Amino acid sequence: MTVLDHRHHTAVPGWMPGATAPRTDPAPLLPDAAPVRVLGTPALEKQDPALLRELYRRLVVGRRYNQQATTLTKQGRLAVYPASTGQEACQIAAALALGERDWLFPSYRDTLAVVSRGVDPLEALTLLRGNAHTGYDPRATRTAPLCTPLATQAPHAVGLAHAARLGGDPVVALAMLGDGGTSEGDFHEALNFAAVLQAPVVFLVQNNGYAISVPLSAQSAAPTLAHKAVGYGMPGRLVDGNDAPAVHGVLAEAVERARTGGGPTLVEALTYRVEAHTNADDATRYRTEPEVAAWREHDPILLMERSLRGLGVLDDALVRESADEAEALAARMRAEFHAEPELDPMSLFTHVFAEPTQQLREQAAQLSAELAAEAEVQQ
Amino acid sequence: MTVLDHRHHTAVPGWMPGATAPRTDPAPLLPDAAPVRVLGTPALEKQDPALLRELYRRLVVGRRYNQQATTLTKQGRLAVYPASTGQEACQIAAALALGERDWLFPSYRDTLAVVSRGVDPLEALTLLRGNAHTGYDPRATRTAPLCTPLATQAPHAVGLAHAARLGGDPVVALAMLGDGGTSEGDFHEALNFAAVLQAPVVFLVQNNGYAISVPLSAQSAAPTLAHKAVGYGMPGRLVDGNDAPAVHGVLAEAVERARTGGGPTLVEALTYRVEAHTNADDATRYRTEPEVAAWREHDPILLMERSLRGLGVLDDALVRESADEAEALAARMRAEFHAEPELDPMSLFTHVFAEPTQQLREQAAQLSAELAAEAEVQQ
Amino acid sequence: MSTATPTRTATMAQALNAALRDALREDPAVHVLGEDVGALGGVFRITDGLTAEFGPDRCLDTPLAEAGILGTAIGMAMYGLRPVVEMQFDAFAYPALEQLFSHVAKMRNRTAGKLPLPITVRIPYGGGIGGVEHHSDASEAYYAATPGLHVVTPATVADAYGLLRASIASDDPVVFLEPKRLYWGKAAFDPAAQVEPIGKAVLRRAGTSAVLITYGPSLPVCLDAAEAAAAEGWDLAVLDLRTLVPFDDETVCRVVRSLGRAVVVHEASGFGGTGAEIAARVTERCFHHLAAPVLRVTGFDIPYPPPMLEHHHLPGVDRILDAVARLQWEDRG
Amino acid sequence: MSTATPTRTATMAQALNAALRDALREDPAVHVLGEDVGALGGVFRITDGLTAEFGPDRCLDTPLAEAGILGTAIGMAMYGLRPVVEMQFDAFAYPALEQLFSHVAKMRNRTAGKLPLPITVRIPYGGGIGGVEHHSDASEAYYAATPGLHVVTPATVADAYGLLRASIASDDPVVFLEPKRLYWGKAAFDPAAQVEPIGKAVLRRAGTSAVLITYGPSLPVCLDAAEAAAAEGWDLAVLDLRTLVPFDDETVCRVVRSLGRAVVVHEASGFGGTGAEIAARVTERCFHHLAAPVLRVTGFDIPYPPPMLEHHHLPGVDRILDAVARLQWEDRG
Ligand SMILES: Cc1ncc(C[n+]2csc(CCOP(=O)(O)OP(=O)(O)O)c2C)c(N)n1
Ligand SMILES: Cc1ncc(C[n+]2csc(CCOP(=O)(O)OP(=O)(O)O)c2C)c(N)n1
Ligand SMILES: [Mg+2]
Ligand SMILES: [Mg+2]
Repeated sequence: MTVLDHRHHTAVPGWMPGATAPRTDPAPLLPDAAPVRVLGTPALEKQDPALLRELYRRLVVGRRYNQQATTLTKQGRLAVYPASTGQEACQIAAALALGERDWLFPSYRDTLAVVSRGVDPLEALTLLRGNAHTGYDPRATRTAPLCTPLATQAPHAVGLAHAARLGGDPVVALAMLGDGGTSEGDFHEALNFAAVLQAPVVFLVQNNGYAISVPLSAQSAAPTLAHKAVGYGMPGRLVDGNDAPAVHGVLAEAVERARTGGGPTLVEALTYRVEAHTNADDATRYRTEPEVAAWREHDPILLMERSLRGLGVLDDALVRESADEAEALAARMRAEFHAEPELDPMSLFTHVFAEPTQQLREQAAQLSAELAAEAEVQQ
Repeated sequence: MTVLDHRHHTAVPGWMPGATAPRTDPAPLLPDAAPVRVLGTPALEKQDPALLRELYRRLVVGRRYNQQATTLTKQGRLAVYPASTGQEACQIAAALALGERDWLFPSYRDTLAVVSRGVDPLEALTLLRGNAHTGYDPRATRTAPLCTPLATQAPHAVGLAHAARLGGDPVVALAMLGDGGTSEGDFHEALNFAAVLQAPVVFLVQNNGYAISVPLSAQSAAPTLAHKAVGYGMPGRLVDGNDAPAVHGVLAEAVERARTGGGPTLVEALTYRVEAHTNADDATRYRTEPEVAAWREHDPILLMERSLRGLGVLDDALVRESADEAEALAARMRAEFHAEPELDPMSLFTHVFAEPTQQLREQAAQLSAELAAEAEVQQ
Repeated sequence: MSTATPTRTATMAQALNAALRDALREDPAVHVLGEDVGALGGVFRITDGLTAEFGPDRCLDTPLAEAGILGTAIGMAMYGLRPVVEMQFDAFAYPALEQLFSHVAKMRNRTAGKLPLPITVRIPYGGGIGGVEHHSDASEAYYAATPGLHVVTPATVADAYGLLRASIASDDPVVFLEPKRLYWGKAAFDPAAQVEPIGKAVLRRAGTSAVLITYGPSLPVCLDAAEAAAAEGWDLAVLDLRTLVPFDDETVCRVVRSLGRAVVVHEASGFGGTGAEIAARVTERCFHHLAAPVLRVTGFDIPYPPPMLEHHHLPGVDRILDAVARLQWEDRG
Repeated sequence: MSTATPTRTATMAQALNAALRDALREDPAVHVLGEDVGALGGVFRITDGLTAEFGPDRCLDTPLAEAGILGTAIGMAMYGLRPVVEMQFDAFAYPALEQLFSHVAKMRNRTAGKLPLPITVRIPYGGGIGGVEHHSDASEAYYAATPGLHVVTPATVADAYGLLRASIASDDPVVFLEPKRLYWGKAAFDPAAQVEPIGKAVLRRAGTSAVLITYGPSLPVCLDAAEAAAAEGWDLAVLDLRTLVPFDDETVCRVVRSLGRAVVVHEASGFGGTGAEIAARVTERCFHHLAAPVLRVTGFDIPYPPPMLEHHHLPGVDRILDAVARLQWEDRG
């Protein structure tokens, strides 16, 4: 199967003289101006109660995970933690919208999505603990490393999805970005490649209002970030990022479209970073307490609780169960992070190349000798 | 005057809970699906005849300029020439739409726009002749150097326009790009900066259907390239790039909007590169003769002639006058390019830094000694 | 004019802040731009308070796009301004490398001097601060290998002020590399006396046995090493280059010739690093004065390690002393 | 399996084309992508006919965005493919440097070997072809200074085939630098015999007086210089490095030790160039065998000049002989 044939018509009749109509009608690409919402709307009643319970449980556990990780930074057990507190609905929905063979391409803030994808919480935090870079095997759960250089993971998602499609493998890749990340050239190039190649990718922008201290108003003048999809000829969707079933629904639909040959989708989820950028950041320098308070009112767990109680999907048993699971996870994190990690200095040289070069062998020998000398002194 | 105050509202109420309507209504930003046309429409009658005659004359001279430069490559007098043959309407309109104090930021294909801006034809071709990089003083005519790394000149235009605006100086910058250039990250970043800063910039994309051999269909899946404006929150305009008064009108309007504080505009001009990419290219490898022939029928000069004859604006005198001016220019080019350029090897060292470093002085001394030794041998 | 009272005590971060503040005050053409340089004052607080004092027109929070930032700065410089760009971390300057290499470094040359670009690109560089991956690169080799750029890197509080002022005042583009791990070290400095010329190395410690040639983050390590070496009977000189481009051949060669033994120390990887240039040019120029080859003590040729292992990568006192010991003392001198 | 009949005559461009073709035939994981690599066959025709033979799925015309191209290749490699990326000219690889430095060079390391990236990045480099600005950069110093990348550069038709095959087959990322000005030189080559291991330098000419250490575009110049030197009584050896990373210390040091005199020649600017590393490491390892400092003959420390002046910048025979003359023949040997 040649999947790229459609691109290779020679002439470009769509814009030749006398035929300058748009190549695609832009109107269906325009995202709705109002974000998709499920909680508190009649649409909620049509949702699968099992999914709603699952989302709730994971939100509660995820929140506890974020809190515990932040606490660990205060205790010096993690080097740094960029919490997704307040953004848990996006994190969990992103993981749940994908099938097992799909790939997730997270940014540095998406540890919770990584954990929700099945990566061991301890391994997911290795990077932020500081004992190794990526602590998990990306192939095992089809989860790319947490990506720090902004938006650079977006073209990776496109390439992987494209490669899978070439091989007839029905894999979808989902790339997670922040609002700030949309300003980078790599975001643009990735969306353009995805649309031209019709690659099965979903781009999820968690618009949490800030790139560290810079508010969205200084980041973009677009009507919404979802409107950026228009310029690539792909559908854009705007969703309330704190409404877990809504995020899940929009992402699941986009994943399905991608899987069935419908090409990429850009999803903007409106949410808020309730904590500072990381534990090292001082958010009071650039935003006000009333703003944060307003968003706490729109908290994803709170929204779920309110709506699901009314619907009878959430009962005390689930609340207790979820809280217990959350506490168990937190306890495990505390226990495991209080042990000192095992470190092998010689690991510095093992994975630079498939085989260490002669130069690296010499350097390894040097370090090894130094360590031996140190050990001698210490005896 | 603080011009950037608008960006510094702290909260971002436009998308806070309960207020998630678009920050700007996207509808007025959507470009018309059909390109703006003037020639052959009733709108032509409202045009200033003097402008129409000026456009015609410059098109004819410009075409001859393109032809002569291409001929000079065949004679080995120019290292390379990327002709804008067929795109002269865009070249001339871009230059004419700007005022004297405005700045033009051309790409490597826009030598004709540079000449139309008032740069001496010989100086404009220095780069392509190969005796120096930029042959003209950019400050003298407010014309940036011809830019080869694609789309990199776009943020320069934004920066210059922004700086002028900060100084209360009513300068507009116009950046010229190709369809291929819109895929580069720098294009995206420049448009975003322009929109966020509300900088007085106009981006003119000459969509000539190809980036060297790559057709637009493999470059973008957008409805039109003008639709990319939507994602930045700026107006996008689509225009028939071979209709000189139409291009001029759309650009003039965009320049005026920019100058009066209305911010940036993205203009897509539909045109065609009638010659190969450069004299070094073989266009038969990637496009068909019928396609080229169809576009020759839609030639900017032909379109002008047909329409202006009917209107009585074009008479034999103007045709003769224009042809004479064109021939005079061509003759001058031939004469000047047949002389060997004066070359000073020591110029290699003069403009690396404001003052040559000690190392450069030593290297200059070395070259100087080598040249002296060579001269001795030759005697 | 200066914000700093003569001879006060300050951290390097504060000295850099004072330099920016004084430059903004003295020259209306100076403009600061970058990510988070406004209300936040930058992630390292180098631009703290500048937007409050000078307004967003002079100290601008940009969108998050480094090529866009530097490209915009180029246009501003073309108009006649004197932009000072902040890159947030070393590895995050990489998206801007095309603008840096193809335009910033070349514009003056491309236009026969008509469009000089007096841009200062401030880049916090190097490790030792416990940063996770991509936060500790030392990439001075890329900049030093690019003709048309000046490359400056202070190692003291006073130089941070003086060299930043000089860089901003320079009509040439300067890549100004700030050693992150020295940001919080305190020392006395007198801004009034401290506009340092670019391109002058300085002897931080005199010595008679051999010289450690270094710059930026490795200076304190070299001074410690010299201290420790004294106990072992070596009297080491320590030379702080301060500027990689233009290189101060005169001072460096004078010291090397007088001592005959030299070790170059930097924390960036060794292969293709700036230490190679230093060793090569010193050897070319001082060959017959050398009692031993110029040795290099550098980071290993590996991607920067995770925080808990970084101390194994970074040149420390012991590794420097090992190199000094290999300077063939038995042979001659 | 090979498309080329044994021992035929071909240009370097044709040999590279044959290498790509054979790799595409033999391994379905190999995919070519880049600007204009399809119908046009690339601006240098290195990919000529590949899309016709293998279809657009295997040889893909991408949108015009180098970071996007390399980033997409990374994703393809993560899936298990073996992408070969073409950058159109040296300076047009700069937009992709962040992807190259922060991901391609580091991914294996970042994932403890779990995500190796067997990507080959082909970059036509260097000058001497009359190209206008931005078309003649030689930026191997950037790549060589980046741990995690292999850097390979052939100088002969046979090596072009053999080293490209080896690079594509390598499980590590390779920056494959093609000397543009040698694209059209013809020579005999036998593809069947020519899969060269990466990392081995080769002596192109034996000699007894001194050795010229070089690579890529400067090899023919050095061979010419050796020829000319013979008339002046010097019998020069010429060593072709072929691979900058990993560096063949063993071969290089063996030759230098046996001759005691060496000149490094490359066309990239000297300051911070690869020649510095070569000179520095050779000196460290062979110091007591050296009768003279290792000298460097390189391009000047200037932006690449316009075509009509480039011959003044590029190291030529005379400049090499001048350096050879400065190898202190009076002193010793
Ligand atoms: C290329 C690059 N530039 C700068 C940074 C430094 N940085 C890390 S996070 C961040 C803000 C990102 O904002 P956003 O994309 O909105 O994500 P959020 O932190 O809000 O989740 C910045 C500037 C980086 N990691 N990569
Ligand atoms: C960054 C960069 N990548 C690649 C090139 C090589 N190149 C020169 S022109 C060109 C095609 C440009 O197409 P387009 O933008 O449509 O402009 P046109 O040539 O059609 O005017 C390419 C790929 C370049 N100059 N810069
Ligand atoms: Mg954000
Ligand atoms: Mg084009």
